[in-house]
Amino acid sequence: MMDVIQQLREQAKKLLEEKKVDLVIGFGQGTELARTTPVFIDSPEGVSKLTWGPFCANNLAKYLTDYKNAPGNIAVVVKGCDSRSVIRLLDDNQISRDKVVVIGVPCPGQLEWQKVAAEVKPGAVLKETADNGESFSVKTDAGDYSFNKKDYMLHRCLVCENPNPVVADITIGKELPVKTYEERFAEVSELEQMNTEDKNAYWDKQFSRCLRCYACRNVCSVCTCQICVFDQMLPMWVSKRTNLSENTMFHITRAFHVAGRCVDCGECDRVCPMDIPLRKLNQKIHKDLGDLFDSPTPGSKPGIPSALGEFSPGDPEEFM
Amino acid sequence: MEARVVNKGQLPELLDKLAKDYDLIAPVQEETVVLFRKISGGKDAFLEYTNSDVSPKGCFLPQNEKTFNYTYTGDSIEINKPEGAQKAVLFGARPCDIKAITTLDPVFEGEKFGDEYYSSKRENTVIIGLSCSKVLSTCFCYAFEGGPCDGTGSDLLFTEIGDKYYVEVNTEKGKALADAYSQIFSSQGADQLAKDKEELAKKLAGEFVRKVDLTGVKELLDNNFELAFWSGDEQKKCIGCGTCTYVCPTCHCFDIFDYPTGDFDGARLRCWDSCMYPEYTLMAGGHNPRPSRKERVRNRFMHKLKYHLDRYNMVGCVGCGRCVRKCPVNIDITKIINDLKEVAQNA
Amino acid sequence: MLKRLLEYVGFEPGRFQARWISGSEGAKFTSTIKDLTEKIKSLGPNKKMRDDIL
Amino acid sequence: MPNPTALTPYPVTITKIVDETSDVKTFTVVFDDPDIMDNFGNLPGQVCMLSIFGEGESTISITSAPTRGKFLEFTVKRVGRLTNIMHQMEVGQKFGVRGPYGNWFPFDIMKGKDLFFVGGGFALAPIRSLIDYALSEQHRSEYGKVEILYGSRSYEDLCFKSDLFERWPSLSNTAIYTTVDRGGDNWQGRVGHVPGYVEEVAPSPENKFAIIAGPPIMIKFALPVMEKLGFKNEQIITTLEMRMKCCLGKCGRCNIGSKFVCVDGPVFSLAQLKGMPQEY
Repeated sequence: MMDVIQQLREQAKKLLEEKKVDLVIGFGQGTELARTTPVFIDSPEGVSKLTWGPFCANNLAKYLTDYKNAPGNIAVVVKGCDSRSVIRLLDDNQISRDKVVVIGVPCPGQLEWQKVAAEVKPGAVLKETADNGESFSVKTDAGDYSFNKKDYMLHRCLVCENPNPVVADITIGKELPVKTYEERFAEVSELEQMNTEDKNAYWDKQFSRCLRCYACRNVCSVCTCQICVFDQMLPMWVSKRTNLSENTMFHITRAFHVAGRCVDCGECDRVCPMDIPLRKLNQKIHKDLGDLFDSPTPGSKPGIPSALGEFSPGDPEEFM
Repeated sequence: MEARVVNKGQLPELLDKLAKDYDLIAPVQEETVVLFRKISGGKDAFLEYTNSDVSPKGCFLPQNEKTFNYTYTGDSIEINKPEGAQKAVLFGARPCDIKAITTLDPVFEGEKFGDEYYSSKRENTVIIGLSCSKVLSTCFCYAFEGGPCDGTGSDLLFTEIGDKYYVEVNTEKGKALADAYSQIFSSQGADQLAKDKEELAKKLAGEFVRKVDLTGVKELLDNNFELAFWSGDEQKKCIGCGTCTYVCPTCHCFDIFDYPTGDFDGARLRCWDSCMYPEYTLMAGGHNPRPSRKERVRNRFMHKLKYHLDRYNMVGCVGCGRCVRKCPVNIDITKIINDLKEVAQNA
Repeated sequence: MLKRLLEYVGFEPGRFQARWISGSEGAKFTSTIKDLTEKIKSLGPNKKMRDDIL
Repeated sequence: MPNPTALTPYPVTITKIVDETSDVKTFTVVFDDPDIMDNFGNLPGQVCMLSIFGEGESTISITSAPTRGKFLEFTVKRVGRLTNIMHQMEVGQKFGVRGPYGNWFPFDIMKGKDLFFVGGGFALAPIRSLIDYALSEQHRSEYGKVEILYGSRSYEDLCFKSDLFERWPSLSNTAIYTTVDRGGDNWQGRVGHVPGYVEEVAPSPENKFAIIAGPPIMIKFALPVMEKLGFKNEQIITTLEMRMKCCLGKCGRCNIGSKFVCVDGPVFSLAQLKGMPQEY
């Protein structure tokens, strides 16, 4: 992946030098070997901070709305899944197209950092990573490691639809074939099969752990409300209590509020400190959107209408 | 200092007994997450963890707490306070988390402004610590004079050595508990185990990989509120969630609000709150003294590294590393400390 | 969609119902409400989203 | 005895309500428990937590001086949910009060000095407790001349009209200066902003304390005037407000740097404020 990093830095440098953008948002090495952190680069000298590899899980399109009213243009580094967010934000008129330079990087999958950290010697320093098809090799100053994708990747990457960005002004690296490891809605179908009582027990157990830190909401690239319903004091729709009913209310509302706009980037699921399988809620909605409205994943193509934001006489009418 | 020995094989029995005589709170595993819950016996406890996902501070400052029930018609007021805390044992908390409780004590048990809800739980709870057997890459308790086998704040401290636990008796409260279960707490072989524990502590102390040095940081912050550093990447990448504050063992901010259950009845509740939320400091008139992420991020780290020190002469961080692990965007307090130190050196 | 999501997180089917009734459809309104209350009664007390204080 | 550290409020009964302006009312209340009333021990400048059960609590400064009798006065502006409900309450109704919290005006070190009060709009309320304390029979001799310069948007927006135009001027060695931003048919007095009036009145800083409270914009322009007149930072005292939940220095939100406004404030001298972060 060294060549990708090299090209990424060159392109970013060029954009900044030619004043085509004022800011480049990309991935930089984090404070753990297997983590990256968002970096905000505003000068050509800063581009050496940019990196790329199997530890770039964050969806940086999230930050675009922070700069929608700032002067100047922004370049953002996106993976395939993140690029769906960019399309969604454009379609929702959250940002204007001429303000954003999309640097797309075809993505071979992202590893779960905790799983990698458990194997690598603590304190080791990352030297290089490489994609070997079914696995990633990770070279460190304390030895080399190999992580096969099936066991170490984030779950969302096992069912990835778009390894290649669906929108990009600059593409870095070679296009990659779509490769999935399991049926996309396998987990959802399994849950759907359960009876009401078991479903209830399953979700009660998950929601009861919720701390209501709102990481899932705040990390969401399509959560773009200026004042969230959960922060409103007048009236207070959901209180700060973290009991089962309030938590359930929060999670249903959160999931449904992004229905039809959620691009299935899986960030909510990744960031949950209590490991609540939030993506199973959003995926249920995706599955139903497909079944009922024949709707593709939001953001997977520019200009596709949001299934719940448009009316068509052919829509299913379960409640008439 | 006194010490005891407990056979590992007898631990389930001890926990069963404690669960019978006290409210027993211990680490449990739910799916992939380790958290503290009230348990009914030894079989529920999960002790093979390094650092729980949520700290046990909730034993003393629960995320949700009722301060009283009320009946209010406008013409009459009736207030009913809940009863004081039950006798409880907090078992299996890690040294960093117990140290964190000692940083909460001056906030809630200050001479001038005590807190009956906190104090009642604190007085009625025996804290049994459990030394770490591993150091994570995110751990840095050593930077705050803590350590994987440090007994600060605990009534009893268990350290696993082979098939035994070496038990340090740190307080009278701890001694009373050990004496009450004397058939399990023996004194035989304690001297040898004490040496083994020293060895273990020394070995673990060498396993920290994070370099954290607070030299000069406090002085820098004392003299500089406005630093270009606070406008940098750390606040830009912060997404403003409350994860760091909710998993933090020393964060103690809360909200108080009423929850009506009828036209005239309800309860006043105290729930955790987070300084990272915009609404936290928003005043009724619309003014917000900390309107953007920059001020909120600065406030959080200033609180940890300066304000808590100013007020209570204790750093508001114990190096548990939870926020480092859990932050969605890898904002890392150790990096902030080191960056600030660099700023101080270059100033 | 919402109905499916609610059933997915463990609400009994039928606990949540939505009907489109115009202001002029009085008869449809009464029959819908009658139908709804009967169904809800048959489901028994709601176990999910109980309003407990803590 | 009242327990100021408890989070449980004590019931009070409203004995009088005065409409100060269209959105400001002053509530006179008495604790239902006479023991609490007798031992409440509030000092000028302190605040209380007012409870409307079902809505929550709000931090409100005590407008009355303890020297005026066994009651408390709270002057409340209708700004949010809780204050809205308070404004609908009637004499005889009850709400909850806990406190008193925070520090107080340094009336001890002010002894023997002249006092110059500068108030803008609704913010005369928090300093009125000190005005009444200094003008009380028990303490009048301890202080020199008491001058009050007060302005608001219009005559209708002036709070404490009976104090301003009747009670305070009738007392010895006082001077009251009032001004409004916009005049009207019912106003024959001065028209203009507070800072300009301060410059005109030009109080000498000698042997004097200035106590200032008002909206941020008034403070911003009044402070340079005071400095120009020769007032030192230590001679200028003000009082702050912040969002508060516990008022006991625990809930975390009202800090300015290491200071919690609820326990270390709300009264600060300008000298203290200059040593604190500008985050309020």
